[in-house]
Amino acid sequence: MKRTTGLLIILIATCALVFGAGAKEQVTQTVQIEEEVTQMGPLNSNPLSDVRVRQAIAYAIDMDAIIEGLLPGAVAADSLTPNNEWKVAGLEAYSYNPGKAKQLLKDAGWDSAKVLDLVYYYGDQQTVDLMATVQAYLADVGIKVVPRKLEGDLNSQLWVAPKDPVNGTSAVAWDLAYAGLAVVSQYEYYNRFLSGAATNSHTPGNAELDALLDAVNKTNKVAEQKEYFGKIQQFENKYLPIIPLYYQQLFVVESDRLTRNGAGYGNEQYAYDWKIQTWDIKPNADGRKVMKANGGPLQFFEAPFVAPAIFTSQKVLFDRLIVADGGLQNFRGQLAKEYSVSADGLTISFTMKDNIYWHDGSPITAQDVKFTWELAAKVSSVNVLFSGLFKTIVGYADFNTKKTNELSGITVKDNTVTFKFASIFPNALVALSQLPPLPQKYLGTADPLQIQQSPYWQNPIGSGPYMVKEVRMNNYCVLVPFGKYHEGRGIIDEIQLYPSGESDPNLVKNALAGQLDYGWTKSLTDANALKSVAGLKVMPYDMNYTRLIYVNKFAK
Amino acid sequence: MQEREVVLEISGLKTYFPIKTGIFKRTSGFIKAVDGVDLKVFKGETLGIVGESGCGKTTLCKTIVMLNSACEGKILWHDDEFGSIQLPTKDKKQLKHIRNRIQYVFQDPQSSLNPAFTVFGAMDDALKVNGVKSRKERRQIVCDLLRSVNMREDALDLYPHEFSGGQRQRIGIARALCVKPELLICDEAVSALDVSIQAQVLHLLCDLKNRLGLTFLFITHSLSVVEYISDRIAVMYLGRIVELGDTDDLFQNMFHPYTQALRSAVPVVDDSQRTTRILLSGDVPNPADPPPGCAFHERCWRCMPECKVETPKLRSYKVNDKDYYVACHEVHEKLKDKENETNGNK
Amino acid sequence: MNSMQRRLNKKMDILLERENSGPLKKKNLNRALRRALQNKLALVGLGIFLSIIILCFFAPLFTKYDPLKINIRASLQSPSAAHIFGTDTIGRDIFSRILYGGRLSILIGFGSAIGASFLGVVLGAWAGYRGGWFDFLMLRTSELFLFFPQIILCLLLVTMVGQSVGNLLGIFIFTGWCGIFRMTRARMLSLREEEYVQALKVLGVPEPIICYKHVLPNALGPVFVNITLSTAIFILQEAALSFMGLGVPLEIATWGNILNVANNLNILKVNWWIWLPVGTMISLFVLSINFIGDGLRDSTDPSQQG
Amino acid sequence: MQQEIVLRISNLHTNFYTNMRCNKVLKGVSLEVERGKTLCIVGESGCGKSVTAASVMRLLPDLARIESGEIVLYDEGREIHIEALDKYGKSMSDLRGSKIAMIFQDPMSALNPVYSIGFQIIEMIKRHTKISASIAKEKAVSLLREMGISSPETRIKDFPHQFSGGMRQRAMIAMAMSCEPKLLIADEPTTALDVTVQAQIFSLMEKLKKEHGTAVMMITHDMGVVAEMADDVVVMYMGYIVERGSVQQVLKNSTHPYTVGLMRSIPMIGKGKKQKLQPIRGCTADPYDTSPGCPFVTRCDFSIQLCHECIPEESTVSGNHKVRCHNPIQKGAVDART
Amino acid sequence: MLTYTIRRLLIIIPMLILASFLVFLGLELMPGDAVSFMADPETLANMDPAKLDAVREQLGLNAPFLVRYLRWLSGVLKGDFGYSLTSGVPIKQIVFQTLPATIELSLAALLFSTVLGTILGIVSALRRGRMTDNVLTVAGLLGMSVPQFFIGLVSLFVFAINLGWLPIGGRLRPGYESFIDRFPHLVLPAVVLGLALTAGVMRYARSSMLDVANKDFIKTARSKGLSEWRVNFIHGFRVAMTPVAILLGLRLPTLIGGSVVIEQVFQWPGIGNEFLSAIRGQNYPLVMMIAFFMVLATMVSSFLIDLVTALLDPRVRLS
Repeated sequence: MKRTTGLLIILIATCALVFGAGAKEQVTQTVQIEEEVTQMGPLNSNPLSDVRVRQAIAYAIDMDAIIEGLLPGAVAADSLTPNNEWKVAGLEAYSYNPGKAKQLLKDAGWDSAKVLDLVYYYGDQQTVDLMATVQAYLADVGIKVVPRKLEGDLNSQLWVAPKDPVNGTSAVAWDLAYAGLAVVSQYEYYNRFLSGAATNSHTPGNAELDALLDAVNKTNKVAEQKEYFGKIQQFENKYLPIIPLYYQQLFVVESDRLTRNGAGYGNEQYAYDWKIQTWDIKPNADGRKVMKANGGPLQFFEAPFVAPAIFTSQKVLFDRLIVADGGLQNFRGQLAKEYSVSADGLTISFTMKDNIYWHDGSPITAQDVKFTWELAAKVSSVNVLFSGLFKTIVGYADFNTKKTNELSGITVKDNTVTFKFASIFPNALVALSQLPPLPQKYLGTADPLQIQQSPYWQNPIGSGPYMVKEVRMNNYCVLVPFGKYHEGRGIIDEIQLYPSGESDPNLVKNALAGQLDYGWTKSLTDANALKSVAGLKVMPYDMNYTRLIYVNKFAK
Repeated sequence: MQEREVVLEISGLKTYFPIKTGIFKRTSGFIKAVDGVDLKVFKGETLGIVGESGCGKTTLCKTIVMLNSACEGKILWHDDEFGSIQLPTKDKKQLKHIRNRIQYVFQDPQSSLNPAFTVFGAMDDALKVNGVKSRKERRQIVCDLLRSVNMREDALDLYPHEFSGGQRQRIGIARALCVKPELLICDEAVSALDVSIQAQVLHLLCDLKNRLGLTFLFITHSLSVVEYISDRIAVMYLGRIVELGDTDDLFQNMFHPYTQALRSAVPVVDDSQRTTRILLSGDVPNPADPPPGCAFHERCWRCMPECKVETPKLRSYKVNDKDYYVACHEVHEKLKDKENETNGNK
Repeated sequence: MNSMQRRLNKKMDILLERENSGPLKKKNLNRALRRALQNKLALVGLGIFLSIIILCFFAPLFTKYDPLKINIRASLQSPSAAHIFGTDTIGRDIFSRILYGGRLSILIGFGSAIGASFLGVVLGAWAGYRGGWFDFLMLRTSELFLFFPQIILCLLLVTMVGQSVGNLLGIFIFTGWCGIFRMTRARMLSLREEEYVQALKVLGVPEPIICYKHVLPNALGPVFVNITLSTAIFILQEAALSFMGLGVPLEIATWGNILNVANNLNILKVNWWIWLPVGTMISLFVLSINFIGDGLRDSTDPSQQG
Repeated sequence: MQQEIVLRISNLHTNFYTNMRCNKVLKGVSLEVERGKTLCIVGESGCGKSVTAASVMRLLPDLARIESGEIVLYDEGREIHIEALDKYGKSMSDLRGSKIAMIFQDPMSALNPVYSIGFQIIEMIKRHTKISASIAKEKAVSLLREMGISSPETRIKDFPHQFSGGMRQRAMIAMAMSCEPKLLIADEPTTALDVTVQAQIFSLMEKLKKEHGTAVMMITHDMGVVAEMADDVVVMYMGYIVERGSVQQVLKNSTHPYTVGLMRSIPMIGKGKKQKLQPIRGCTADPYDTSPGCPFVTRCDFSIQLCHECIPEESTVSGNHKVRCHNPIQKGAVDART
Repeated sequence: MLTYTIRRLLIIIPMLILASFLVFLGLELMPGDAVSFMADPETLANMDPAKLDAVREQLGLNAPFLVRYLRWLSGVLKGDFGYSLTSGVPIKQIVFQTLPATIELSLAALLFSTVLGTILGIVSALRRGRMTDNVLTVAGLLGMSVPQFFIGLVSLFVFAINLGWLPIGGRLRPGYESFIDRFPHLVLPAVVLGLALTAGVMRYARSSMLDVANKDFIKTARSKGLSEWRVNFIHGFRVAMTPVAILLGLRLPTLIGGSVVIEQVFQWPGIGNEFLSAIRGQNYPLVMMIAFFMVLATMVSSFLIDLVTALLDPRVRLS
């Protein structure tokens, strides 16, 4: 479950910021929806298709109390869009109001004998408690809910669209589904409500919403996008196709022995300008500078195709072509000396630095970059960020159908590599700042469908500031500074990584044992536990990740 | 002699138990518990079978009541109703019939009664099987039985632990009698009892025999007991009968060296009955691996060369005008002339 | 040895005194039961056991709180007069949760023990009594089960059939029968050689009646002891499975599920009242069962006179 | 021959304290064992004969104790009061094996199954003598040879389960005799054996007794054994010695109704159906019964009023022949009744 | 003895084949298609169905049942145990990485519980009915009554977190190569894992000793004038140990099963931890193979214990 959760959470909204590169100042606008939400009564036999019922659910849940009691540190949500520049003002917060909820239910003629099926798929205690709490709050206003944990193939139980996307009978069994939604861009927050979207198992097509989404999908002007997304937020705020619960935070943990020497903070699930070579730590009793962290390998070093930098090892062992700041904007070259984007946005080219080497001492070439993206295009499981990129590259269709052996859209000339796109992919730079070039000479013969099985991932030859010295899978791995690193040798003598997946209770255990100088977690429970450990600071970071309840409005 | 009615006829009976050894638990040999026994039991007589432990006397009797299965030979039950039944039988009717004809009294008063059942409970099911439908009737039958073994009726609802050893043995006898058998096999029925009690039970058995006209097959290791109770005695050694004859004749003659040794080894109270002790060397051989020829030859002081080669047959001789059987080469030399011509009939 | 000898002497003096002072009345109670009652530990065990059973089954009399009543604003309160064991992460009263959760845990423990024993006894009696291929087959099957660490088998089955109380009961019965099977079988193997069994055969009583009516009751003594002991084991197993999040669904309160929160180091460190009382409750209950089982075993075991 | 007493037991009371009851097993046992003689203790099961032996060896279970009385071992002029020794103490364990040895009913369970016969004999020799291991081994081999075990050099390495029943008992005797004890206690040594083997064992014991002058205290329930083996006899009933004396006196001239009854209820070999068994009626009383009279009174054909009122004291019939009866049967009276 | 050994071995082989078949059957009965567990729903929704089919084909999921079983079995015999679904790593590699840790832990626990349990059991038997015995009896029952993971948590809380005497978890640390270095990591998990078994062994050793104390040969030993020490240890203990060894053989599965829980509590990087995360991740091939390995481990170790038992008992050894 942990792993699934991890994978789910990887997809964090970033591309909006790229788009917003030109429009940094906060534009707050209130867009009025011209018409009232047209449909107030039930759409079909399913009482949940009645807006009033959904509003009643929203009013019935006291999210502030839940956060205070169960989820300290979380932020209550009033929309899918988190509290950033894309957020429109004046949304109804649906604050706790059981009286109003009851009234709404009465108006909607709610049948109190009906039992709703609330499904969830996280196995942790906190989720179970939350479900119990939601159940209790809803019971207070007369809605019977029975939580049920899903097992097995989640996809076929959660996200199967009905044959008729407007009136059709539901293809899934649940009424309410508790889930987390983490996206790359605002589009992905909302495009799943398009009628006929492949994963839209819950919301019958609505012409008004479809029109708004259509409009926003057709423009690449930031101001227009903001306007439309604002309208969508307001529409959903009224129409409530989902009940937003809270925004999740990410917590960075550092011991007070560690100094980052000015390197910034960011969304730790992604590669950003970490500058770890400049980090410093107080020497231990032996006079050596040793940093202990989690995010080490369990059975292998995680390949970067799905989660490019969620493990500490991935961040430290590899450099990218370009690197962004903590908010994943303002790129600068890392392995690339410089990069340029054409005016139409369809060509991006990178000139590689001269003094860049793999950890085995051989030089990193532009061909490695091309190879990496061609490999990514063949790998069975990749992050949407990357698949979005290579799918828009010129010649992808031929490459995918094996008509050509190479992606013609990526060309290499001397130390320059050029990407040509068939259509605009808004997240191109972010994607390029995440997937690190991989050495062709080690991975050239690996099976792309089961890339993780390549022996390379037992002891990878990377390009980053630190390299693997010793690894005992499942126990620890030791990293030491890479002497020929192009931005200077790292200050810390040794980095010890202890194995952990993401949101792993090991983090707390290691911290208690004094074995943690750096780490991060998304678990509120762990963060709260870490706060009480002497010598540790815990810093929350706003990331764009919304927890919500999907409401299935199709007729059963 | 020929007029005596034979109820049970055993011929060439062999009961072997497989010994499983080796990696695959393959049968590597047999314990020859009963190794070729010929025997006739006459109606109304008490036939004593005497022998030391491991000689196969118990196995022989358990084979008769179908608790063990024979691997060779025949057991025939002669009866007015069915003519003769060959045992073991699969026929349900015959089986039920034979279960009511032959009964068994066990040795150990501790384990021969179920501690969880009252006296009545122990016999209840047997009576039910025999079609006694009413509970009252069944209780009456058990009461009568108890009285016939000299016990009080109120013992009916008592549990075994409330009885002494002698009383338990009486109950065991009563249980065997509850189906009105003709042949009662007593397997060491008095061996585990104290001497004073032993005499009581022996009395009871004699009394029952006279009253009910039972036929007894009486197994014991004690020569004095068998002499006291039996009309005829068979001496067994290592799965075979070595000597068989009327009690008086047997005690008078004791042709077989083993019988003699056995007799002489019994400690006696009465000095007048003391005989010169014949000390046998060694133990009874392993029934899984009996010596060739006569099984007794290794311990026998009268061993002849042919004893080591040829297993002596149980031959019939005329002693005092009665059939007398001995299986010994040396004895045969002496008694040749008395050999009974009729033994070929068997 | 001297102090022991002195102690024994004292005990013997008392008995002698009692014997000399007049004829003792014959006691009617079952000897084994009487001996069990003389065992102080067994009595203490019985006391604890009954108190917990009463507490759980008459839970509404002892607590005014609904175990499901959530009061999110009163979460993680330490023990007080209002909540004697405090409240949990979503403000439910822990005391009432322990009582109500106990009902299910005890039900699972006893249900599985009785189910598994029934299965084991029925199969074991026949296998031990009859022998032959049935015995061979069952013996091999039970060996296979014994080679599977039980908790591994449970985990496997839970993932196969899903988490629910019914499933868990079924799984425990399915995985737990072979101990009692082997025990019953072994007892039957020796009992079937008893002479009364042979006597019944000779009397022509049908085999199933001999097996189940006449012989089995004599094999049941140790089996009853085993039922108590396996109840203890099943309760512990339920707790262990729940601790790993794979037992009864987490939203249903059982002792194991309540204890599950101790997985969280912060709660382990700070909110001791969440895990300590329920952990103690499980331990106490299991301990009391073990005390009783131990007393019963001692009293049925003739070699343990004293 | 000068009579030399090896062991004297006087007025021994031993109680068992199991099942929260006090069971008075021995209620005043007195006897003497002489050097080179065999004393047989005879009686029915539960009469206390084995407990007498265990009391002498101080091998009573923890929940039993000697209440009163004396057990005196006479050893080269010394009088050792066994009842006063600590049962687990060194002085008692020094006595066991070297002065008093014991053999048990079932040699299979009396030998430790996991050690070789040799180990168990040598262990005993080394415990009581200061000889080296190799000499002890030689001694064990010669002992086994003396017991009639063929090729003892190899059999000494065998384990008990590889021996036959008779051989096991021989090995037990070899072990018991290894330190030349003054007194050998044999607790039903042949009950588990066949008659022919029993004869072998008895002749072996006779031989040893003659050669070593060992006093033997043998426990048995078989009157035949008594008649053949014993010099002196003690008849026990319900924890009392009811009659004792030489074998002639007790068997030929029985005075206690119980002894008489016993003699008449044994089928005598060679007499066949001609004899008439006269069983003792009833059965042994409850050991916890506390009624004041003679314990045999309920089964006795000769009881008088006094028998119901008190337990008779021991009275002398003639010489060493003593009986505990209010109404002993006079010589000749028995025959008159038959 | 050789016959005995071979026979025990031959009993194990059909059991192993049966176990392997059950494991495979279990794999087949697990809910869902293997491929559907390879990534989270959102990622899967974005994957190309053709690629999924390619993966299915490659994993051999389309062949008939028996073919798959035989293919799987022959693979297992050749040392190819398949691949972890979630990571694609060969299961062999995972097993070889994690099994030594579990073996180390189980052996340590076994050693600890056997030695301590036996000693306490004997002490308890020799001081029967006295204070020591009563205390040990109650302690033994307590050891069997408190949930293992609860003891684990509490001892972690007390000894590692509060007192800081022992490390909180893990097995290896950089630079800690020798066993002595690693020993502190082993102490808590091994002790906690062994505790229940210790209690069992203790109780069993006690009753076995008491049982033997009533045997005739103990009386013989005393009648030989042997010292109490020799009676109890040379004669009593040696015989009493056989049932204890048999008990150990029977309890081994519990020990190995218990390692799943204990490894979880102490973050011991063993196969039990791997098993649990495989179950949580519904990584069925890994789950099944680990289960199979655990059965194999119990079979092999109970075989070894059988041999030891046979060596202890001449009646078996010489037959």
